Amino acid sequence: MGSTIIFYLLATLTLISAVLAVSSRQIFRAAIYLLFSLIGVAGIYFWLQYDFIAAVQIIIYVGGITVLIIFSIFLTQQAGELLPIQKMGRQVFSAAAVFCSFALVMLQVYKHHFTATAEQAAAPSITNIGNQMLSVEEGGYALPFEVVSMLLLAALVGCIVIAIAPPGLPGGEEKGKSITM
Amino acid sequence: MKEILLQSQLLQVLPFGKNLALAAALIPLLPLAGFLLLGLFGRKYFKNTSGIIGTLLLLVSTLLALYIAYGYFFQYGNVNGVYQKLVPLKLTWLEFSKGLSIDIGILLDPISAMMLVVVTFISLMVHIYSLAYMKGEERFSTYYAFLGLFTFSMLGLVVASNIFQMYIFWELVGVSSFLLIGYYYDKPSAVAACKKAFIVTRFADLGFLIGILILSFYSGTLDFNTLIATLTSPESNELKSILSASFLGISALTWGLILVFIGGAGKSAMFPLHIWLPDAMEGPTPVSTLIHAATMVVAGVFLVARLFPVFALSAPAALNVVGYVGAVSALFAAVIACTQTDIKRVLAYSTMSQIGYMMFALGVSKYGGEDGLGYTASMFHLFTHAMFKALLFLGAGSVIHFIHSNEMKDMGGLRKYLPITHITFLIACLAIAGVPPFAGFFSKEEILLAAYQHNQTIYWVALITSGLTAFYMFRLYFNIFWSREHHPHGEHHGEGGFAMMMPLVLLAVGAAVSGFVPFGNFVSSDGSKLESPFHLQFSIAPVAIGLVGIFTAMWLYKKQNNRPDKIAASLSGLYKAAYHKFYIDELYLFITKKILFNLIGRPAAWFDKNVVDGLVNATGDGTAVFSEKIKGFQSGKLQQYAIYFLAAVVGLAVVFIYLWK
Amino acid sequence: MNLLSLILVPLVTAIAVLLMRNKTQVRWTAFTGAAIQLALAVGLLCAYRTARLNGATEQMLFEQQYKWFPGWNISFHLGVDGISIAMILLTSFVVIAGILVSWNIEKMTKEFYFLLVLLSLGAYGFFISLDLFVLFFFLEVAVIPKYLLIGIWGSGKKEYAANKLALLLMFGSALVLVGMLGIYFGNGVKTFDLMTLSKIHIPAEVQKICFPLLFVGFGIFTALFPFHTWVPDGHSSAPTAGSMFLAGISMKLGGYGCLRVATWLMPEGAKEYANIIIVLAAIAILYGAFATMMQKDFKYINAYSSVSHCGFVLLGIGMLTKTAMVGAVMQMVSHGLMTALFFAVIGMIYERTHTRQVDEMGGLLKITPFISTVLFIVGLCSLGLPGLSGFVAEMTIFVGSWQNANAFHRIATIVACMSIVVTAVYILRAIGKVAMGPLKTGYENIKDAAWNERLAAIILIAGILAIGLAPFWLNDLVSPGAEIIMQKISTAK
Amino acid sequence: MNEFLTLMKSELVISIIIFLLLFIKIGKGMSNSSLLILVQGLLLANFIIDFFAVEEGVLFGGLYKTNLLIAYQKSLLNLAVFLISLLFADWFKTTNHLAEFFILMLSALLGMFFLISSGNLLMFYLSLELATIPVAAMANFDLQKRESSEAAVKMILTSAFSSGILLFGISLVYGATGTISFDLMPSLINTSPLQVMAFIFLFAAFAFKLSIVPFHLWTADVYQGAPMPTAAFLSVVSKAAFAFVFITALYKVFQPLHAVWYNLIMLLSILTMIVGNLFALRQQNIKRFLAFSSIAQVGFILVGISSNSSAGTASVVYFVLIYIFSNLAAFGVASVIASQANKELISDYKGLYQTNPFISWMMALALFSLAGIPPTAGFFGKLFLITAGVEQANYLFVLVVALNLVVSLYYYLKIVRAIFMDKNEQPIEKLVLSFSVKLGLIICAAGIVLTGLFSWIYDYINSLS
Amino acid sequence: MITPGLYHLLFLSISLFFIGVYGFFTRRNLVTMLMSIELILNSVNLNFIAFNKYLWPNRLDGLFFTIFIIAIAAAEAAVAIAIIINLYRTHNSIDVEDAEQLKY
Repeated sequence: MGSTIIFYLLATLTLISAVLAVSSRQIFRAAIYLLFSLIGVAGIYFWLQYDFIAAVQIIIYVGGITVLIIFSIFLTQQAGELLPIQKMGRQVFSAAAVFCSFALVMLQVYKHHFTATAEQAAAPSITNIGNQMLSVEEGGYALPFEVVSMLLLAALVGCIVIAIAPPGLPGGEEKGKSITM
Repeated sequence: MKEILLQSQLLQVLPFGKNLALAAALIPLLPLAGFLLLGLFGRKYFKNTSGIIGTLLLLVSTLLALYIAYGYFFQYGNVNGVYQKLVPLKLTWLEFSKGLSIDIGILLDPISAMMLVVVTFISLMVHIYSLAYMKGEERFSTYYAFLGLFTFSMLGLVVASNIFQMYIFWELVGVSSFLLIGYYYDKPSAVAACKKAFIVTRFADLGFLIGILILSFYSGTLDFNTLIATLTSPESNELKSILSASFLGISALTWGLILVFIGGAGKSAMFPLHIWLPDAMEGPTPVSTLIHAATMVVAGVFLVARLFPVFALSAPAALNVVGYVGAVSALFAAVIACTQTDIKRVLAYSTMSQIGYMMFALGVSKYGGEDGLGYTASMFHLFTHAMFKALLFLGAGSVIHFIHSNEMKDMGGLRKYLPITHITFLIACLAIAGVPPFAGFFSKEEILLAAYQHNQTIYWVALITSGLTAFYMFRLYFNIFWSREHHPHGEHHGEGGFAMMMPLVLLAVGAAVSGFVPFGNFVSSDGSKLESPFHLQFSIAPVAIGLVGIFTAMWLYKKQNNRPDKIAASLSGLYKAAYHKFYIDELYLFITKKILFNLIGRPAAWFDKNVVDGLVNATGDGTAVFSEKIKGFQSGKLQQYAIYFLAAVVGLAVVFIYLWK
Repeated sequence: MNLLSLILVPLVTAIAVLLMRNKTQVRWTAFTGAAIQLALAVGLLCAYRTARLNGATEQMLFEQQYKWFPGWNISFHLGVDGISIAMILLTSFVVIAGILVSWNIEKMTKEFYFLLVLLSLGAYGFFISLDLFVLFFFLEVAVIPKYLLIGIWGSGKKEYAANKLALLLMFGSALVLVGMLGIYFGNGVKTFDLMTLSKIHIPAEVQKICFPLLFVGFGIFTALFPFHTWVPDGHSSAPTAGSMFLAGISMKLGGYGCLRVATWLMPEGAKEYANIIIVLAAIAILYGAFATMMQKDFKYINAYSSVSHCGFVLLGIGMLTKTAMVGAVMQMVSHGLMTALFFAVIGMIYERTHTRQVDEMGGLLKITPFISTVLFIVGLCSLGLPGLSGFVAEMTIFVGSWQNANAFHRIATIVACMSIVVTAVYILRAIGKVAMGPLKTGYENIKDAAWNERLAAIILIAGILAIGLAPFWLNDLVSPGAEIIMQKISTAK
Repeated sequence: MNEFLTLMKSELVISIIIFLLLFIKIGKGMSNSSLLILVQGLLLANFIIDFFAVEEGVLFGGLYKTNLLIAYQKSLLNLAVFLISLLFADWFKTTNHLAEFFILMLSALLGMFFLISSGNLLMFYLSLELATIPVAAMANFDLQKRESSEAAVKMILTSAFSSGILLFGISLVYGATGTISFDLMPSLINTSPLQVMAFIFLFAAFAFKLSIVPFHLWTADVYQGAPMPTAAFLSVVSKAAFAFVFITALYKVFQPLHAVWYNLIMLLSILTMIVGNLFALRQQNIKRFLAFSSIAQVGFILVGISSNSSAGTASVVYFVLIYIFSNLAAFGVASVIASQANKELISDYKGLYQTNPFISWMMALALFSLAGIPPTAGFFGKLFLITAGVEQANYLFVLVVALNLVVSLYYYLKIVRAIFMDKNEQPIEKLVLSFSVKLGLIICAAGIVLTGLFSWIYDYINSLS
Repeated sequence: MITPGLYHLLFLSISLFFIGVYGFFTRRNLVTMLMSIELILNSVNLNFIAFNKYLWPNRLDGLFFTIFIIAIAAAEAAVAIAIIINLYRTHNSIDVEDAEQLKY
């Protein structure tokens, strides 16, 4: 019963923060609401006893991405300025589209009879995860790991080139300085 | 080449006399050679000698024609008293299907032998005459080349052994006529005239062509001999089927023959397809002599004569049409001829009228024996007419050569200046008026007799026409040679020398004596001998009426007076109508210009430009407009793209989950 | 006789043209190539006749088959019968004349000749291929050269015309493509090979769909009403040689395709739709003739008259009798030569008078006797004068058409016959205005044809006369092919 | 270990080149032109090496698969990248970030290799991202240009959105089947509504990458704004890779849903062709024009894909090969003009032939090939796509496809017309072509002409598939 | 109160998904759009975990998927932010409606 209440609390937190995150007119607050929503999701992972994922969620999302977003807000936004409001038509239309899609998806999900496996459950323990992550055998995830690392490398290179302002643009470096890594 | 042709069985030569085949083939081929030689190289190499070359070649042709005709009529043509239809040479030119092929061949029978002589002789006369008449012309060699082409085509036409061959040469004759009428191509009137001649005859040829298609389809052949044989033997299946097939209640045979006759009527300038003939006088006068008096215009008569057995035996209705059209044309043209002032036009209408005579002579004739008198008469008249009409035209040529005008009002009193012309012209006039003993008398007599025996209506028309003929011919004669006195101005250059006079004299002899030829011995509807009877009492009426015409003309025109004007005024309506050729030209002009051009041509062009093209352009424009209309989807708005994305996903999901399983 | 040489010679010529350094070399290279090709075509004719005389009985001679995309059952299959040889001869005549007539092109000479040769390559390939795919390939090869020829060297509304032509022809080939695929999948064997296809029976329901697709598709190339609208604009905007190739060769691709592909392979379809074809053809013939009568631009006159004349081709095919079919082929050859010559003459006149309006010309016979004489000859050929090729072809079609003994065919035939009068009207009108009449001022100093123009005209006239004076050889050449097609039709339900 | 070396050879070589470039960049650095030559050499070597010791096999317990066809497909992509390095030399020489550009491009290429070889949905997703995110960064490489950043933003955000949709679909598939392995999925997938829906979510992501209408909206904007080589990379390499994997996914993994996807593809292929054509008709900017033209081309690829047979695979691969040559030649010419004359409008091309005949012919050849006009290879490519696709279709479908060919001809001719026919007072001046551009164009031209005529190329592909 | 199960979690994740989608559709600021993307990805993660937990606990596929999605999300966010910052430099704004130059 207690866990049930916790679930509902977490769910409510997540959803309400999410709604606020996409509707607040103050961008900084929106970022904070996003943070709460992400924490709510992490809580749900905990609740589901997927501790590792919950930790990853907090470290990467809360600690990484949100901070990144907040930084970018600082870089690009004059503080205190309210976000512009979207045209009413667009809002209504989007809401309608979203609602219809939501209805369709929910309908299909609820109508669908999910089957569950009868096999023995594998524990989402750190050991298991670690072993599988680096295994090249059946069920191992070494290759995806490599791919992601390449992706991160590429993203890094891309970010550096793009985010370091070229000369001649606002915020750019002094003329003549070449950009190296 | 010849070997190959023989091998492939395309070429057939009668076992009977290779020489004959060669000679017969050479008759048309020599003028053709002249055409090619002069046409290709004349301007460069034979600038002055082309006339001589052409004339010499034709002389050879003429001699060969005489040789052939002599041989045919007196040696091998007549077997057991019946003249045979010989085909000494035949080349399969184009085979459509088994049995149905265009053959280029030579058919010798009495009429083609006769025509060979007439055509080559008249052509030779014209060639000689032109040596002087056309001297100094810029395109002298071209002229002779065209003459050669025409002679070739005409000869090919008369010896045709195959109805399609006839059509081929028929067209070639038409085009040579076109070229010769348009000889003075920088004169707009000549250009108009040659176009008119070609188009009108072409229109008529359409009938000929469809007629050929009908006849050939049912008879299964294009060969004249076979065609006539199948369509005249009452028990043949072909005849039965062509008689049973009908359209608008008229049998296919009758249709076919009438259509063929339309072709003939066009070429022979029968009413109402005659409108090109007077205009064709724009050509040089010798050309008019050759083409529009003596040879080409009788092609229609020849065509009907060629198919006469079929007309007479199997489709009398079609023959009736021929008769009435001929009669109407004869009278109609004679009336107009009385009012014209251009001497060549008078002669042209006279030609039309005389050809009408020949036509109705065929029309009233029956096949075989005594009843076939009309056929013989028609051919006889064709023969004599060629002589005296050629003479008339050449005489008129001399006059025009002298006067440099075609108009009667510029002439008068020329008998002193042109004595030979005067005499020969008079002979010709007497001949055409039917005054004995000149040639026209005999042939006309036979025609009138035939008409009298078989169709009284036509007979009376013919009689009236006969009187009118005498009248307008002598009107012409008196206006040229008598009437007012001539006051020549400028230099004086005689009658044009030997080259021009010799043909006149030769033709005058012909016009004078050719009537004495016992024509029925040679030419008759069934090939056997026909004794042409001579009824003295019968010929009183025509001769009398002819004399009345002559004296009326004399009274009116021998001396300058105002009587003609008075009469013209009193008959003003009729006179005006006749003077304007009964407005037939205007009617045609209305039909072509107003109806064809405005009601068909213009809408067709409009339709093409606006509807057909318009549709294509509209497709293009419509696509462009549509493309412009939907450009809003690519709005550049990121979020809109995302919305479309989601909408598409959900939409497709709905479609494939619920609608399109 | 190796048929590949018919493709290789133009190919080599095209490449050689590209490699030449100056314009003179380019011209002579192209001319040499065309001359060799002409010799080859004549040699092919001789070889074919010899083979036949020696008793060769196969339908197609000199067959060659190479592997080409075996995965799709495609093969580079070549072979000729009399009909193809007739078309090849036509092509070689027109090509050499076209090259000669273009001797004075100064603008981008190399490209011009390259495209001309490429166009001829397409045509040759088309006529000798016995595989639908290869046929289609060559059909489309010829499209773009036409577009560029008109667009770059043309005159008047050239871009519009070039576009229209390219798009309509592509539309045609799109239909052909669909029909072709329909046959491919409908025949049960999945083959494009014409010889194989001719031996098996394509199901009737497939024929009912594919025949109109193929016939209309090819028909567009040969100015099938109402898809003829590219013809007037395209022809009149093209440069002289372009018009010659277009009307002389390109339009024949369509006719040949209608006959060889649509009618031969799908006799039941042909029977089903013959009446519609006849109606359309008859309309095209008469309507084209009347539309011509209203034209003032010399090139438009000939272009519209091409619509009318090509109507005869379709009429001949639609009549479904052997004679009419032979006539249709003859008309293709004849019209090809004649219209090429006509355009050549128009081009010569245009180069001298710088106008194409017939009203602005006059009396040219006086100063340019050669050109005017050629104009007369070609005009007379156009209106069907015996002794010239047009007559032979048209008469064969008429006689063949008349063999259908019912009112419908009769009326169509008569309608077609009527056009010969209208043709006479517009041809004489044009000739009368251009060559005859008093000489218009301003033209006193123009010169008669140069050697290249004379040679071109003489070559084409020789072709016209060869058919007009001695049609039997062409008849012999074409008849067996038509006979085979007819056999298939007569055995079809 | 030996197994890894041979089977993953392509990926390893690319990785090595990436790291090499990274070291060069971190180290002393090189001048642009020498670096470019080095890269071209490396890519050529890569292209050649890839032909040797090709083997089939499976690694990482089924996560990585390769076979002859896949190897061939990778070679095609290698070829395309090599050609890009040749053709866009003008642009490469002016950029400040040449090494980075190639690092990103090769990373994306690596992603595509993994994509083609991927054996489960996770690998598929990851390599898809690897193939996308660097390209988004590449789109921004004209750093000073407004259009470039706009293009990059549009690209990264829309592709993130589409990834979201994709992931959502994947999660539903996972939930319904309990597996993400391509080998196991076919037996577990059925046509229950949820799975159909999940499939359509997945499909949308493919459609997004392949620019299938109506998921194509980003394409033109990105192509127009991005630097030329990026646009070329997107339109050729990226499309090719996704087309290959699309085929694998449809033919192998989602075979149980054939009835659904066949109709879906038929519908969308017509829509794609029509919309692509209609938009291409009215474009003024050459890059945007090429974007819509490539959308229309994708419509044709879909026709081939719809065949659900090995012939379909073969014809798609074959078409892609031809498409690489044709489209890259077109982009290459456009790039030369854009870099040297700074002109991107079609109207600027008027009179080009007068001053630059060589590139004019190249452009014409490329456009004719794109339009499917013989004797260029495009004719064969398109024809085989259609032939493969229509086997089970109805005449109407084929007719619509064929008519679209006509419409597409119209706009390709528009450019030809501008180049060859239209008059221009001030045509683009005579341009200097560097050796590499010339070489690239000549390779493309040879490919355009010969790929079609040499039928063994197709036969070889056919034997692989 | 019903004990939460798979469907509750799915309701939660799908709601979160469409909240994110709604945000993506309506937020004009590019950074907030990016935030919406993060919501979407989170909802997917939740999906995977829920399926893994309730239906297919025998293997950890869903879990690994989630881990990798998180990693990718980080990379994507980084690149996106870099691009947005560059856009800010060129446009001096990060309003999505200012980046509508490329169209039609």
